[in-house]
Amino acid sequence: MLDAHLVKRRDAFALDAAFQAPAGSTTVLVGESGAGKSTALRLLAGLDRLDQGHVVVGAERWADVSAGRHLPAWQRSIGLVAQDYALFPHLSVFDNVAFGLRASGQPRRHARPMVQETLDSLGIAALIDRPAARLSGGQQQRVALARALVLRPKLLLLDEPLSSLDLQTRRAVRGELRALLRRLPCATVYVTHSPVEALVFGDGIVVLERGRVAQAGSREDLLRHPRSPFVAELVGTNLFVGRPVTGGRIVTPTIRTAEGVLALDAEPGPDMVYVTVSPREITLFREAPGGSAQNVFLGTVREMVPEPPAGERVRVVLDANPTLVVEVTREAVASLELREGMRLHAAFKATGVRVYS
Amino acid sequence: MLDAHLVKRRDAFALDAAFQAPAGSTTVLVGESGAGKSTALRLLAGLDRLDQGHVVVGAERWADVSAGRHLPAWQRSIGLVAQDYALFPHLSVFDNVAFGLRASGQPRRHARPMVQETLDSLGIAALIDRPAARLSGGQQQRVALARALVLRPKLLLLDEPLSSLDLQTRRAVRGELRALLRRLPCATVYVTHSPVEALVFGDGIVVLERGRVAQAGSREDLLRHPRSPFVAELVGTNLFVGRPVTGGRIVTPTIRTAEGVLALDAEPGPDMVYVTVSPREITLFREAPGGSAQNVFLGTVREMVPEPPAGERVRVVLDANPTLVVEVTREAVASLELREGMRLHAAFKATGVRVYS
Amino acid sequence: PHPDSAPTLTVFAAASLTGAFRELGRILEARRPGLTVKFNFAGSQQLALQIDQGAPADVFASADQRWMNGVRQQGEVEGEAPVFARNRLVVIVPRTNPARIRGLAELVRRGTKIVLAAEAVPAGKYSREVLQKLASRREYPDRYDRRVLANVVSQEENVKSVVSKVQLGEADAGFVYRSDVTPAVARYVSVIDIPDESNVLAEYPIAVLTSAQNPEAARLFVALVRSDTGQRILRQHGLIPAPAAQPAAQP
Amino acid sequence: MASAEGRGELGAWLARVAGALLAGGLMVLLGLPLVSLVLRIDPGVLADRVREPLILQALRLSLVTSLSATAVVVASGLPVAYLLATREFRGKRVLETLIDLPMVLPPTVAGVALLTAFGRNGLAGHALSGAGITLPFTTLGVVVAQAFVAAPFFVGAARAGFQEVDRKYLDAAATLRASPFHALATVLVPLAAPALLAGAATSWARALGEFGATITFAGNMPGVTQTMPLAVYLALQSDLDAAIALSVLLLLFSLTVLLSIRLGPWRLAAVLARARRASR
Amino acid sequence: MASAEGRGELGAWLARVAGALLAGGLMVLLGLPLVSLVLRIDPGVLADRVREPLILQALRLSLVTSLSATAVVVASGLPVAYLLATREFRGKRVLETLIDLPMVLPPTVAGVALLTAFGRNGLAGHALSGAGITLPFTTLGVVVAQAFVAAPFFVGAARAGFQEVDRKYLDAAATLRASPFHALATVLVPLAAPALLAGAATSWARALGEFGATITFAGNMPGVTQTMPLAVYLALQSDLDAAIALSVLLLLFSLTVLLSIRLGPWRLAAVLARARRASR
Ligand SMILES: Nc1ncnc2c1ncn2[C@@H]1O[C@H](COP(=O)(O)OP(=O)(O)OP(=O)(O)O)[C@@H](O)[C@H]1O
Ligand SMILES: Nc1ncnc2c1ncn2[C@@H]1O[C@H](COP(=O)(O)OP(=O)(O)OP(=O)(O)O)[C@@H](O)[C@H]1O
Ligand SMILES: [Mg+2]
Ligand SMILES: [Mg+2]
Repeated sequence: MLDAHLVKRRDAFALDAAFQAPAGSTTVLVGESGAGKSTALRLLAGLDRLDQGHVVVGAERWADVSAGRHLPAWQRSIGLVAQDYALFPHLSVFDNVAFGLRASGQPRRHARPMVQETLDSLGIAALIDRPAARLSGGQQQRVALARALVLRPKLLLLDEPLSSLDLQTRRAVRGELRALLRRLPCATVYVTHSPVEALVFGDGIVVLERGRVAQAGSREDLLRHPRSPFVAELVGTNLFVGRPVTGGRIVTPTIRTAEGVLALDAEPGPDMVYVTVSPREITLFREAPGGSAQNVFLGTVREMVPEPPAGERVRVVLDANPTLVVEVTREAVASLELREGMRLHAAFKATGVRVYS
Repeated sequence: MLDAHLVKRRDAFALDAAFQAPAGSTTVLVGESGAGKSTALRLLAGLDRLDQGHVVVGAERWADVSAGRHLPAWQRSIGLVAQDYALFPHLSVFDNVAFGLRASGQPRRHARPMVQETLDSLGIAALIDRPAARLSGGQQQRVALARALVLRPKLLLLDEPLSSLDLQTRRAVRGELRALLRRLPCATVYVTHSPVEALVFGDGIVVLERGRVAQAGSREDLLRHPRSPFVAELVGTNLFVGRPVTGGRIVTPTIRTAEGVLALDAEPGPDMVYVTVSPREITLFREAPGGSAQNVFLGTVREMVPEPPAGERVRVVLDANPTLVVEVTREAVASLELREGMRLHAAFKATGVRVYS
Repeated sequence: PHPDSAPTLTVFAAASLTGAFRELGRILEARRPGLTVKFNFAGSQQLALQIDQGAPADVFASADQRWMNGVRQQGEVEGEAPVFARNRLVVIVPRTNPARIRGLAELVRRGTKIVLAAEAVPAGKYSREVLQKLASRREYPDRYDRRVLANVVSQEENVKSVVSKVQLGEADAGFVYRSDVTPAVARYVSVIDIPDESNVLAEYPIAVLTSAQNPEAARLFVALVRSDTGQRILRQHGLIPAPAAQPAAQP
Repeated sequence: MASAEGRGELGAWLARVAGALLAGGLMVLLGLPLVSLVLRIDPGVLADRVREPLILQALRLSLVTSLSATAVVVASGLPVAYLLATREFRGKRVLETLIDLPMVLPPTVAGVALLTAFGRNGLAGHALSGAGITLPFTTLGVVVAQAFVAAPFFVGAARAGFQEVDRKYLDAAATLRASPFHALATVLVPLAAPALLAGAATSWARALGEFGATITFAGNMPGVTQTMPLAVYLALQSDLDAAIALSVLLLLFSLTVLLSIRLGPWRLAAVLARARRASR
Repeated sequence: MASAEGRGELGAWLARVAGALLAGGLMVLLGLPLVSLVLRIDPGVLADRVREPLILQALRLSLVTSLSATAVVVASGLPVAYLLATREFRGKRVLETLIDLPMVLPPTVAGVALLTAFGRNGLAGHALSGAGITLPFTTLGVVVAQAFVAAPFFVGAARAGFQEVDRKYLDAAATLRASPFHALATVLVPLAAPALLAGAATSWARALGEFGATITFAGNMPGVTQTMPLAVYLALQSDLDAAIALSVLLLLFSLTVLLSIRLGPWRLAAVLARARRASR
């Protein structure tokens, strides 16, 4: 079990994030480039010093600024797999994996069986005598993992472990890595900027946005209940945040958002609520629509992306207030003569929204 | 109009790709990491020498190995925007953009209005006196573009121009860049590994796979008629390649593929044909299905990824022969008690396939 | 023959002559308004090499006959190369005298750190000759020269290094020229004289060079050096005069 | 595990102590001689000497020649360093080693070598005198001698500096119509500036301290070829203390220049101000 | 446009010519003296000299002392270079400059400085003699003098080499239980090996050629403190040709060692074989 509160100030950037990671499960730290993911990992590892906060693993207090405590990285029981693996290019696979054992004082002789076993469990026993500089990306990734795991760390830290791999290797490695992480008894913190990886690996997911935790929870929770624009964009839906409008002559349940008033099909709670609208629930019109769609926005088409497979559906990004993502069929594109820069109305029904608080 | 045939041998890698890029349009070179995209761009730019082949732009023969011709990069009318932009960190935005003009002998005085105009057209006129080392990713990208465009190149080369940008900036810049490229009179070669970018930018798309052209054609063609496993994976569908089975006691139209025999709903042509099956057309069963699904495969669940938004559908990767991608609903996952490692039958009807040659 | 409005005289002189010759140069300049005397002070052997290589020199003053002979053999010397000064050897010990040496006989004491110039250097050759002469005298201990040489910890390439080592107290005693004990050095060392009968006289020859640009001034300078004034100044700098009147005697 | 960690900590502590001892040893080796030299000088002698016209002349000549030599070394070393940094060719290692050789040559022998090459009877002597150039016993000769011994230091540093500049900037320049030379001048040199400056500083220091090759090749004529180290040598003939005073003068001078290269003039001023305050 | 391109090409051509001229100038400056030195020697004299026991002794002593000095410089320079490369602290630039200073000191003065520091009456003389260590007039003193002049070259190169090693490897080592010292020994030094080797080679070359400081600090005693450069200087006192022969011997010796460091012993053997074939 990891309990961390990480505070670090940098030139134009500040990280302030608190989260837990239970032992035996994988916690994904997801966020865009520059959100502070690597900074967080370095603080957990002890490669950088906290400005405030603490890092507690099990009963061990690795860092606690208020108590003036900072265990340097090499005295923490961690395993870190860096983004580009950082295998020692002058050493063989064996020496890379044995490095930590030797550094903690074990003779080469003792290290050998442990290294062998770890390489075996990762299916790369055959590589043991290869120079590390001559491995493919996927092999490097596994050696880096073996190097960390052979020390049986209490906390495993993975920094975008798949991002240096090409598309096909990545797909192949992803499933294996997931199965492996499931078996590990330690707490794992997995950093990624890929929504897909977050969903595949995250028993728990912590979304970082500009150094802050934008949302944290289970995979289900994030998918169904995004609570920040970033998470909404991550899962590809449209999010509104607002407060219920009460009193007056209002008939349908309504909330007031920063962008205007939104009609719902259910009574919202008394407090702030979140509303998502799936891109498929939104319809585009050349003329302002009458009829049953209660929520209408006017905007300009910024971009049109055919969706794989086969491009039967097209994602349209509409510069309205707010920006809306709309998914329409290829036929709709043709009949509306959709082009970038065109002004359109986007509408969705009160029944098309999901409301939660 | 660019006509290129690029041949280059490297240690363990060989590029051999021929393609055209019409003036006034964007040709996307797409391929996974290590496919040879950057190598191709460097050959087009003249930064490296061809081993074989030629580069012809309009009436100018920039390189032709059989004629012993090689114009060095600085004598070609190109614009190259590198993956990490490579802005000169010791120069201001103005000096970066004016660099090419000054290098070709124009006095500073003459350069100023041209630089100003180009920056204006990219909406970054305000940055003109900033040091290049102090720009955000999106700003750098635009300055790099301005630096290339101010020289009015006959061939514009973009190497993953969006990949250094974070998610949100990338989305914002993508539309603008697309609009800008539409207006340019020169031929543009756009390199990317992102299928989405290929579909957004590519008037024509050239798919590189291990140094070879796997498929080239229009966006439509690629989406609807993938002709290589790589392209199929790119557009997210399942592809089979085979020859019609003729004669004998066969009733339904059938083709023989590397993986076995496939039943179709239409008579294939006489020659090699391609067959795609959309992930949604495939159904999963715990027991071998009877009934109308003629094509059945047995395999192990390698990975399950909830699909954004909201995870209502789940992509299942099945290790069968071949690997199949199947999209099922969340309800199906629950009722089948789907788990990674489980053995399952995947089936699709002859009517669920699209056949083309 | 140089149609120069401000004629210059270039004198190549052994570095040990620096002080004396600078004074003499100033005197000549005072006597000959408009004349500039330039010096190139370096090791005699360096100077000889430079003259060989065509250095623009008018006068060469060597600290050793050998290098003068070398230059002469190349046909660079105009006329004679008279000896204008002599030098003799002394033993110097640091003022603090850590080895408590009060006489030449005590140089044989075991563990005394003695420095000499190397045999290839004139001073080194002379030092060894002195030791032999002393060994042949009865008042000095048995096998005097060998026992002193056994105490030698360094054979310097340059007499000045001998001076420095004694001056800094690193060596207990050293053989140097009398002229090396300048007032600045005298503050740090004590001198033990070597009796004339056992001493060796080093000779300083001087010559006008055939390639001289200003032979007339060159001859004047040589004359000045050998004149009474010149000889007085040389003596002030610790050298033994060898005036023009007396014919040069062999040591 | 605990014992292994304990051992690790002990080992680390021992290593730290050993490292500190070694580093301290070097500091003593390099620092103590400089300090004791400075302690030995008589401020009165130093003050007198500084005012002596001959010394001022030597100092000025040293400055002029060492700067000229550095300029020669920089100008001619840049293309060589560029070549070594960017091209692969046969015999490259041999060329590198040849460039390093002047360092091994005892300086006086270097002077002899220069005489046999560029002296009146030297290999190139005829060609040079034909062109009306005399090197021995001229200020130009001093510059040549200093450049000879100082060149290896600049070429080595510049080469390393060039190699550190990311290739992508040169590629960018090439795609922006810059000829290789234009790119060298506008991109490579500015980006490698810190390394080039450091190399130039080292070269300059070596040229400034040059003695043996200079006195042999160029002689020791006040105002023409007598640089500070030669003045030190002459002082050494009669007065060790004066020689030390002059050396310290030379040291202070080069310390100032080197520091101002490293810190930039403004920061140097600040450091000096701080030092002055502290010494009050 | 065409004219601009034409101009560009002309400019590039001019620049290329200028660059070639400058580089050629440097090659002449450095190469011609070496060549004319080699041409001047009498092979007979050289052959005789090589067999002389005194010369062999000096060569052996040079080898031993210069290697020892290099070892001292490397051992004590590594932690300093590590500190300069990885830490930021007040006075860092000043420290760097101080380390460079020995280069400016005329070698003889460097010798005097060493005497005033480590001599019998030097600042540390009492402490040293208390510990039973004598430096002047001993082989150890030669090593100290050589280390003093050679240290700046190694520290500078090692520091640059360390800075070039990607931080990520040190971070990786730290996350693998390696103490900073363990990481230095097992990661940083192996990865910076080329730069360290180059620095050590330069240092060694400088130590090998050292003359002024050695003779002043340690004196000249065959078998004890008479290294090759000292033998060269003494030969210079009597026989220029012998001195040149000895210098060339020294040059050949260091050329072999430097080349073998650069090429590795096997490739050196190949180069020599090629040279031998070519000379037949
Ligand atoms: N050493 C540093 N000094 C100053 N600022 C830094 C430093 N390292 C990182 N930053 C800044 O801190 C912020 C967070 O960086 P960090 O590397 O943690 O992001 P990240 O989430 O890992 O991004 P990526 O996905 O690109 O790896 C960025 O704005 C970055 O510029
Ligand atoms: N200078 C080089 N020497 C040897 N091999 C090289 C060199 N540059 C690239 N390669 C190899 O050539 C292949 C293609 O590299 P290239 O950079 O063109 O790929 P890419 O498609 O641009 O990949 P990415 O998407 O990662 O940028 C790779 O296998 C790479 O290892
Ligand atoms: Mg990161
Ligand atoms: Mg690439």
